[in-house]
Amino acid sequence: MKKIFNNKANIVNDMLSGYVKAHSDRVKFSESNQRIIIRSKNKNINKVPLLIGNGSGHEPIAVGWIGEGLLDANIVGDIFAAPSGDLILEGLKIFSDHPGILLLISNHSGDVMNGEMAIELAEEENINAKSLIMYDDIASAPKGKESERRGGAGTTFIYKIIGALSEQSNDLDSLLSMGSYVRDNTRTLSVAISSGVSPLSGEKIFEIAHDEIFIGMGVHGESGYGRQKLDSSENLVSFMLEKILDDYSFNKGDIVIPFVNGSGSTTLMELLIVYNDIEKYLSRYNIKTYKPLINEYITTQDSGGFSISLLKTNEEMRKLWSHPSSAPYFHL
Amino acid sequence: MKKIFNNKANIVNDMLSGYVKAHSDRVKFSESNQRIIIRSKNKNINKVPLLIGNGSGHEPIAVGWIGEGLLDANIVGDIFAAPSGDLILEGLKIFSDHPGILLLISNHSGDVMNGEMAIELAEEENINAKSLIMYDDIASAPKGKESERRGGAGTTFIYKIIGALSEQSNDLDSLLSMGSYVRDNTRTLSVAISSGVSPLSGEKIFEIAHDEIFIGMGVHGESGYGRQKLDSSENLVSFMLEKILDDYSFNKGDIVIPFVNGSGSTTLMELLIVYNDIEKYLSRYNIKTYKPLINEYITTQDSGGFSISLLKTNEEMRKLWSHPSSAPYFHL
Amino acid sequence: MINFHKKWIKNSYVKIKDEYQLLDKLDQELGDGDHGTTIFRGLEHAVNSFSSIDQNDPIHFMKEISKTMRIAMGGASGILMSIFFAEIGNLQKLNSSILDILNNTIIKIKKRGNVKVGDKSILDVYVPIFNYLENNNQYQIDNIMKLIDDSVNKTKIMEAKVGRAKFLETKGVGVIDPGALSTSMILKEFFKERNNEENI
Amino acid sequence: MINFHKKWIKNSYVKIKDEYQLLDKLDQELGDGDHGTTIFRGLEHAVNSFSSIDQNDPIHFMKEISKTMRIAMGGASGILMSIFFAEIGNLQKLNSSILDILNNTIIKIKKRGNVKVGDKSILDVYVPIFNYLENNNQYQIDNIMKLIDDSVNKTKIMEAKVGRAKFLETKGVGVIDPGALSTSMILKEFFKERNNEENI
Ligand SMILES: Nc1ncnc2c1ncn2[C@@H]1O[C@H](COP(=O)(O)OP(=O)(O)O)[C@@H](O)[C@H]1O
Ligand SMILES: Nc1ncnc2c1ncn2[C@@H]1O[C@H](COP(=O)(O)OP(=O)(O)O)[C@@H](O)[C@H]1O
Ligand SMILES: [Mg+2]
Ligand SMILES: [Mg+2]
Ligand SMILES: [Mg+2]
Ligand SMILES: [Mg+2]
Repeated sequence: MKKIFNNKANIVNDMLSGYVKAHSDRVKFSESNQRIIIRSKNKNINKVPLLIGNGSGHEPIAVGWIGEGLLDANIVGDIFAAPSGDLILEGLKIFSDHPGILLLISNHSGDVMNGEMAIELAEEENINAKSLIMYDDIASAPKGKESERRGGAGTTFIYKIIGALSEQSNDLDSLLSMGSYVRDNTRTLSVAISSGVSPLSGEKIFEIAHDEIFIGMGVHGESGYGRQKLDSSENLVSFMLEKILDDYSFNKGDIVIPFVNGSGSTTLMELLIVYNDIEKYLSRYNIKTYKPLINEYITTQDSGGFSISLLKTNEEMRKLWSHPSSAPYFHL
Repeated sequence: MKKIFNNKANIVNDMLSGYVKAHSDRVKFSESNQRIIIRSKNKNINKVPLLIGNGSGHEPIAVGWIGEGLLDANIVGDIFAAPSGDLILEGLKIFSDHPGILLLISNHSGDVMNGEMAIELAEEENINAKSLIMYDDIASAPKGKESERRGGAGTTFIYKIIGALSEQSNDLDSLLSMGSYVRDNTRTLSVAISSGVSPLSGEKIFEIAHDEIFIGMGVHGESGYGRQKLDSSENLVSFMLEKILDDYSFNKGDIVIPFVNGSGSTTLMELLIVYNDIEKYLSRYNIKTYKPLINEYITTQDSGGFSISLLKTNEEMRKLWSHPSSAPYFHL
Repeated sequence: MINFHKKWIKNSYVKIKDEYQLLDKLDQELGDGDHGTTIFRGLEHAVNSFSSIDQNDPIHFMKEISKTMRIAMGGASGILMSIFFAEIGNLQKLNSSILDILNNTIIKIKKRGNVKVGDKSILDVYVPIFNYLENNNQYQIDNIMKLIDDSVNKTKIMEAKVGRAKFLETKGVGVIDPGALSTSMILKEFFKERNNEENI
Repeated sequence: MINFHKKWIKNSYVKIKDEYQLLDKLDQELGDGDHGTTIFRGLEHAVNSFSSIDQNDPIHFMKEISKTMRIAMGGASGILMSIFFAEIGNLQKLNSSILDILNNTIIKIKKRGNVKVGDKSILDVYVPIFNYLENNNQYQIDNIMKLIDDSVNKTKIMEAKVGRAKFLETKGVGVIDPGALSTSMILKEFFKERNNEENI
């Protein structure tokens, strides 16, 4: 395995230590635990903090998104493993003096179980914490069963929009309702082109033939719509957007925020070509775009591929989306 | 070749078209030529604009760095090919009403010849344009022959610092002198771990054994200090920083800006681990760090590897370094 | 009793140390390839934490062990597999019934994992043993061992309804569930050690 | 004369179209693997631009061709290889001397490229022909062809002092310079076509 690290067991700790040293103006370790990263300058005590726990190996999400206008804390699990509920609880406790706490949970088995455990334990300690389960990946469950879908790159819209909203002293329920509103207006579909190498096993994470791609594969190689031959950006984008537009009513005159997320080794050159084809496709349907996000944000090591997410917006969402954030690795 | 594009001949055009559509609030095509990207909102006519021409395939540099506080224009060559002097001249002409124009040139054969040709042609047309040749890669020529070195990732310090300075209505000569001062205080060394695939040939750009790395390799596979076995981050960082500290007097008490640049497929996880080891190493010498840059900025497609650049700073440099920029793909 | 618990955990750790790569391989086919590494990490932390836990109360001791494993493992398996370890604290004497412990483990896994028998998971190992013991006051160690192995093998033909495997094209059919296999190893070590100590 | 220029460029284009992959391969060993693609792109644009250039003045015609190639090619080779194309506009009659043209080409390449004979570059093809023609008023086409081939082959053992190859561990020793090879193809097409037309 050609990866640069020291001791395999310390990959996550070394990475966090580098991150906190590099961006000490904005982030720091929590006092109690070095797997909890918080803002250097805490959020006002009257505002509702936003937290998430997630496995490592997908950087910059979510550890890179801590900062004003975005997350307040990230509870960092081992590589590809959600942090335990105990650890998430420790994160929630840091903010027990706030009027409420919102725990974001991306819909994956481990994340949900541990997140729910943390919320239950918090309740027992009279901490006002609620969770929002995020899902958007249309390949992982059919229409009508949206809540069984996995959390994909489109969950980014939720982080950013309620991250901005939470700076405006809104109460927990407003954040929850805006969060689920954003979620319900988001659709994501991904394509895997080549597998990255797991730092744990030193092996490829999944197998895929040299001329094949995989539509709808999850971040760890879980399947979706199945394999296809490699095709042009234009055809691939058409295929993917057709599925997305079939799944949800993106209509003439709508203003959508597109997010093209690279999985790791797919170049920005390619992502921009893909974006060009997205714009062309949407303009044929008279769907307008607003401040797209195009880069590597949710990666699976050095995997090749990308996802397309669309959020159908209203004016408030757009304002919150473009609200500045100080997070070291989130940039519109 | 598993890359996502349409027609091979249109890769650069499609990419630029996607880029300009995505970030139309900040960048646009020049009226005369779609290979020249400029700011949407021109710089004040009394200020000196900053331009660079360079080959594509290394995104986000330099096309992603157009914006207030950074570049005014990028003349975009084909993949791995500097744009011709004729095209660069067209870029310079856009700014002929400004008091002066600064053309940055990264020290590579094609870039230098075409850049110099453009400056000569501009002179013939009485345009006040000067160039600054940028170099920093210590592996490409020995100490004492600094001006023969290649331009590497450390040239980023020049872009950013004089980009900020140019917003303060400084004249061309002050920009030139600050630019060369930054250059002379910058040192870079890179390591190649795996080769990316050229979108032109569909082949690997260079060959490297499965357990080997290459210290000092140029962005297109040109050689440096030779091959070594893959080693821990700590040992690799020690080796590289030793070379850099041998080459230039970074001393106790100095404040340096470190830049860890990923070449394409090396993960942010790894870059942060490397940064952690850089901090440890420098702190042993009592060298302090200021606002480091850590991410993929100068890539060679999906190549694996990274470079370490150090800039020895003074207060003015640090102020200019942290001056905000609106460029879509440059973020501290 | 705590010496028994410690021996069992230690033996499980040794067993998993030998087999974690196989478990990773199975999880590579069904999930993200880390199950062996994960359970190994959990047991390693458990073994290393012995000396720092008060050793007077088995309930307390195993709660701490369970928490240590849950934190060290994380993921889907940490929270689910640690349940049995917490419950086992209730085994106060070597010859006390394990039925309640298995019953509570099963109830809690079902609830937390939102999982049923046949969904291709660790549950498919616990439930058959519970059923067997419910119907057989006495048991032969060899029968238990065989039952556990059989239960694991049956997961091979199951379609996954939970975990990452449920998103596979194949639903994981044809591959043994790694969680079931590691659970079986830990359970076998439990019954083996119990048998040893009874025979002393 | 312009028909001659056009035929020569067309023939060069056809030749390079056949050989560009070999040129890419050489440049993959010595540089960034694009030399064939680059010169092919340049000649393709040149051929496609014929109809849009005023065809009365060879000097003007070839200046435009040269510029078209320079822009289409970019990089190190575009600016250097286009020099010969601009100079060739001065060839007003088929039987006029090519010495001045080669001389000017060589001076300009040396200056722009900061390059000497023996540095492993396109210069190592132009200079031997210039020397030969300076010493031989008359020439045999076969001799010229052989001389050009020999010059290219000699670049194989040279250490690169310019271009990307100078940064290689090997300095490129053992590999023919791709720029020299493509230049040789273009020069050979030139002398061949000149020979054809003279024989008509
Ligand atoms: N909802 C669930 N209920 C029961 N067991 C589950 C559930 N989800 C996962 N598992 C078990 O966990 C195992 C995978 O564990 P592991 O690979 O360590 O976790 P992760 O999926 O987080 O990487 C599966 O083989 C399965 O036995
Ligand atoms: N300074 C120079 N002087 C003369 N020829 C040069 C010089 N630099 C490069 N060349 C020629 O250019 C060729 C490479 O061309 P090409 O691959 O198209 O350009 P690039 O190096 O920009 O990719 C080399 O083989 C060499 O013959
Ligand atoms: Mg996992
Ligand atoms: Mg090139
Ligand atoms: Mg797993
Ligand atoms: Mg080349």
